Amino acid sequence: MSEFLLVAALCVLGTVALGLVAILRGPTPADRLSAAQLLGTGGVAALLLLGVATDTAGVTDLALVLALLAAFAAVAFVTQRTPADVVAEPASPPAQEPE
Amino acid sequence: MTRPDAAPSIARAAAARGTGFFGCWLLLAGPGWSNPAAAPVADVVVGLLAAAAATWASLHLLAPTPGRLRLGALGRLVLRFLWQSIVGGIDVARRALAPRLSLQPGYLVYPARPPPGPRRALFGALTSLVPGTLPVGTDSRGALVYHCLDLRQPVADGLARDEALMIAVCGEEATDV
Amino acid sequence: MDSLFTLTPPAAWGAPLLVTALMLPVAALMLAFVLGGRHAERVVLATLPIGLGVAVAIAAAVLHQGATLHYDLGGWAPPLGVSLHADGLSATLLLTTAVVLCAVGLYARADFRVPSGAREARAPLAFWTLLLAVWAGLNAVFLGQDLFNLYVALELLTFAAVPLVCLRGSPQTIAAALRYLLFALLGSVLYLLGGALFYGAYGTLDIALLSARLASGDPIAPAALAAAALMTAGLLAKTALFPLHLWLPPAHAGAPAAGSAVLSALVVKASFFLILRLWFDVMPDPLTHLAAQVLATLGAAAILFGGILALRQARLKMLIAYSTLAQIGYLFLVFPLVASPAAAPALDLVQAPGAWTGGVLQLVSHAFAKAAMFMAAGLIAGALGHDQVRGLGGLGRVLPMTVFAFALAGLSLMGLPPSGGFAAKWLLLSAAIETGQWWWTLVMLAGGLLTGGYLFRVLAPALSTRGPPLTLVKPVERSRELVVLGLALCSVVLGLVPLSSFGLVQIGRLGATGIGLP
Amino acid sequence: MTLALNVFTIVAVVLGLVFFLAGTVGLLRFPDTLTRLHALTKADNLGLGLVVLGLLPQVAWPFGGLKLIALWLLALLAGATVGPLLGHAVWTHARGREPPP
Amino acid sequence: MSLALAADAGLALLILGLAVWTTIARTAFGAVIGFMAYGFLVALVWVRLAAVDVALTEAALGSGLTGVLLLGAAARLPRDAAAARPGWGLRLAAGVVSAAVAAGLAAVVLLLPVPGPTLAPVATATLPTLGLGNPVTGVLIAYRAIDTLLESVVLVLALIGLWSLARDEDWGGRPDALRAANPGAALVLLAQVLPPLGLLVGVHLFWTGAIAPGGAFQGGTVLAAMWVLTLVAGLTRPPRVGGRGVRLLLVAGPALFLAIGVAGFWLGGAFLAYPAADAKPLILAIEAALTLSIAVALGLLLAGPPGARE
Amino acid sequence: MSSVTLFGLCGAALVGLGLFGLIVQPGVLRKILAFNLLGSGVLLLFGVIARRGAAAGIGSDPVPQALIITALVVAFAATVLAVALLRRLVQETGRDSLDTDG
Repeated sequence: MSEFLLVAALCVLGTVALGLVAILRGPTPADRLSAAQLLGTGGVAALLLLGVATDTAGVTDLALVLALLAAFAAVAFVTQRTPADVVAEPASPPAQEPE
Repeated sequence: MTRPDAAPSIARAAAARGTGFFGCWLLLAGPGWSNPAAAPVADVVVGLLAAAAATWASLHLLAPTPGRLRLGALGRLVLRFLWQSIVGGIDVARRALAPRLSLQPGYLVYPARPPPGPRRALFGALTSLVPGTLPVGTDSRGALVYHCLDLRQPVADGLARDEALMIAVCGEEATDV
Repeated sequence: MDSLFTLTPPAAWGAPLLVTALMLPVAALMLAFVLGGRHAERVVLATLPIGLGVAVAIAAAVLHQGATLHYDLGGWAPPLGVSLHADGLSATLLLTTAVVLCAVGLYARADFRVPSGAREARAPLAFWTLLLAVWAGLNAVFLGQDLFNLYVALELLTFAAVPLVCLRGSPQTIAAALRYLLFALLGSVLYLLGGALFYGAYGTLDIALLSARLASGDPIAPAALAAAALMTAGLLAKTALFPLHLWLPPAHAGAPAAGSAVLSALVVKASFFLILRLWFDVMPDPLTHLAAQVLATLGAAAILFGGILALRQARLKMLIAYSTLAQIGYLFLVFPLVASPAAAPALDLVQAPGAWTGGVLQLVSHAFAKAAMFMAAGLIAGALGHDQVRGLGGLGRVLPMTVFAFALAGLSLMGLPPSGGFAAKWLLLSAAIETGQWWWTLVMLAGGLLTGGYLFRVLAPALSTRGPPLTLVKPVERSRELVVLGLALCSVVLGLVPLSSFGLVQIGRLGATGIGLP
Repeated sequence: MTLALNVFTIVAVVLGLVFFLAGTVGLLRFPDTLTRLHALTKADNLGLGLVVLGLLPQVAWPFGGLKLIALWLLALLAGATVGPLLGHAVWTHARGREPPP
Repeated sequence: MSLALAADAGLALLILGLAVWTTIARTAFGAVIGFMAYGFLVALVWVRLAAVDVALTEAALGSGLTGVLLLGAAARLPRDAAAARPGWGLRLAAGVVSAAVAAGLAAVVLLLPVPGPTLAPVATATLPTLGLGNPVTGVLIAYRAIDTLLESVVLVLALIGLWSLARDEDWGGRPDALRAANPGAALVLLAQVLPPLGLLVGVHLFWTGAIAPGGAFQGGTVLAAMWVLTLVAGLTRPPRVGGRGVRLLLVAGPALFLAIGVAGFWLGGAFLAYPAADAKPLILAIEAALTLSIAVALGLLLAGPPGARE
Repeated sequence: MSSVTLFGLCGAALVGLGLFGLIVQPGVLRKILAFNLLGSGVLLLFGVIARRGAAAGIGSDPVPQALIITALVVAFAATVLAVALLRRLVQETGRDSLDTDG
């Protein structure tokens, strides 16, 4: 059983890693963040599988902490930026001069 | 907001939430006990303290609203949203994995009955799990704006049913719509 | 001499004194922070003399016992636990730190007063608490015997020193602080990596145990070599040895005078002290010999480079900051002179006691002299409203005592008799000749000339009697001038003390740990 | 009995994997930011739920199992918040450009 | 074990890929997102390295507070951030040096002694006398207590350094950098529902740290994250920096640690020694105070200097 | 090649990458990120060393684990300070790099 769970953990990780392409691709910051978010949920799943497979103490707590904080990246993202920054890609090389 | 029955309602809410939080503590600490019957006394004491602190925080952050929950309706609400989130997942998966993308995205304005505040937010959060809808804001007349994956689906009907169920659970408040 | 020390506490007291030295500033820091307002200053000024007393007691205890003091914290012996240690060098530096900080504390009162009407103000609270934190960090570095404990101590120092740089809040000082922080963090992280590798190879972080395991006869693990190299690189970045010096001049020049004094006189010495301990207390002899050449070459470059750049500075504080670069260079000449294989046929090192004493003397006298100089520069800048070297003509007539103190400190930096700097450089010179490494003497002499040159640029106009008299924008408090003069005198008096009384700095060196006389 | 439970675990976890895959594919294939958000918030929550469901027979009851369920509920809460949060930000921006629906 | 090896190789590749992306990404924002994803995966690596205590710390810090910090910083960079890149010569030299360091380290890793030296047996042997079951907590709170004590002081010091960046006229005010200008309903709901649960998790982590992975740092970090969430949503306000109460809370942990350490001179025979009979309650008291102080310190570190609203 | 060695090599590569970024990146935030990568690589190496010291029924030597936790928290505090300085720098000068000043 534990082998299966380990393989499953690997598969989850591989799947969400595919999503990392979206981090590279974007095109908007919101898309990049979505990919990181996906990695968070996938990470929790992979951890649970890993924890049960290897019967390691504390792994459930770790997954719990990750799930608890899963929304933080998005919260930080939307509160620390103006709406224009959410979609617009900042700082393209030939930028306007604010000064 | 202050009503004659505010104090008993706060006490009731505190008791209910405190019990819930202590239950959560048992979930957290429980797996460490080899035998639940022989739970270490210190664990339980700390759990009570933590539950008290959590209750205090919870009452501070989210003031209890008068009126009581109808548990039967709550059960149905939970079941419905669990089911809806499953259907929602399947719906997205079907569209994502289908060889040809079958989407007709667009916006839908839905004049929700819960007033702006925690209940409206809760309604928004719950309906974000419903297939094909994503609440994205409120328009100038105070109606909820949803982004839909497929406008061909009867999204508004589903939302109305969700709304009715939610109102059945926590009672209706005067709305400004 | 012995009768003097019958008053010292019995040996059993010596070890807990180490804990006191470590924890007194920490406790005072917390108290000052909580009480805040005007109490912060009071807490510092009350604690500093106690700390000085503790440092004196430790020095006395070390001298009395003639051996290193040890204390296992929590009763847990290394390698599991962490121990403190104080040899002669540690005791000397604890004492130096306490003296300099006492002077800085008295000097800084005028600059960091809570304005009347306010309960608390930003700069005073930050300065006084950070001063205590610097003190805690320095004591932790000088007493630490565990590589990771020393890492925490270094970080404590970084977190205390960086905000000192930008206490003024101007854009230039913010940039300087940021650059300093980045260098310091790079240094810490490389140091930490070295510690990790030592642990991976030898299973301990305790300096004495590590030294014993390294010297056990087995070939040295590659991890240990990499560790020593990484640690040295990291510590050099923190010490600002050429070519990792970029951050130092703007940072030291940008801080308020009292802060500059602390940074230049003491904080850079902490990482140098750890380089000393790494190569003389941890690594075995042949490697030390190799490393010594590299370090001294960089030191020589720093002497020349720092001296030349100091000559070209327009601002007094920048000039003093560049002089720190050069004077740090001298410290690194200690390595080949102490660890010289030339006097012995085999690769066994001979520790030249003279060179060691000279090095420590350079460390201490530079600390006094540089603190005095920065504080004098602060008085000058405050009185004139600027610190342009060009505008100093005739300064000696309006601020005679400050200029005199500056000149005395300069005497020590140049290495002219009868200063502590002279004794230090003379010991180093003679060690270089004794061990047949004459080329270092050339560097030292050239460095002395450069020092003379840039100080002449300041002192010649300041002491000239021609030209229109200067007008002061603000009067200078006599008590502050006295503090500066006192420190400058300390650096000079060191040269008047007979060399034989520097036995303290040798304690714990000769055959006590690691290398020693055959 | 153990065999049946193991089969249950395998089926549920594999189904969960499918939904994770669907989420990823949706994120990569869907045409614009808002539709991609749908994929993000719905599919992977279901995937996690199925993984939790599959693991239930493998952990100690009652606490271990209930803890897993509580964890999934937390993740659902996070998902239900993240979707509207990001969606609101994107929509606000889009609204600035074209008239509201 | 080839399966586990394949999994770990995949994990290592992912991590390296994200690290490369973080280094070369065109925009600062892209790099920050890459780094956050990287943080998630590193937590997994810690589990694979059987260091769950570390994984908890990494996850709590990395997925909660670091994200808020770095995204906030990235959002405030000037829009014309395209500063002059260093020339090819410097980049080549830097590349060569970095590659050499990496290669040297790789060689050192391959040449580390087998079996690796360890203090695990000594560390576990004395744990029962402390009443602890988690050796990592034993190291942090007993064997190397001094490091933990000094480190909790470092946090206070970092806060003083941060506050010292305020403008003079803002002193005594409230840090206001975190509060969102217009928190949406969803965010407010989250900040109303999640913190009580997070508080339970934080207390649980501190409490369970005595016997299982967890401890003051992990618990304190989770508590801090929850506080930050309520600050962002505008449901609570950060305290004034001049307040004595908040300063007492900040030093409560290190001060109690120091006090019990000094009492150790008489009770346990040495500074920072615990008396054999009462080790566990004393340790738990220190841990509780540390958890609180760490939570307050981390929360305030994120909240920024007073009056920092931009 | 074992998993532990693999992560060790990964750590070494991260150190190199972080060092490169720290030298080459002009923006301060990018330097801060690079420093974090570098630190993370160092701690990963330390974690590998801890894992190699598995004994007495523990999967990983607890002493390095405790040190890593301490170092993580210190690194976080350092990042906070650096970011705060950067924000002040941007406020004051409108620039986010240290290149052009002396």
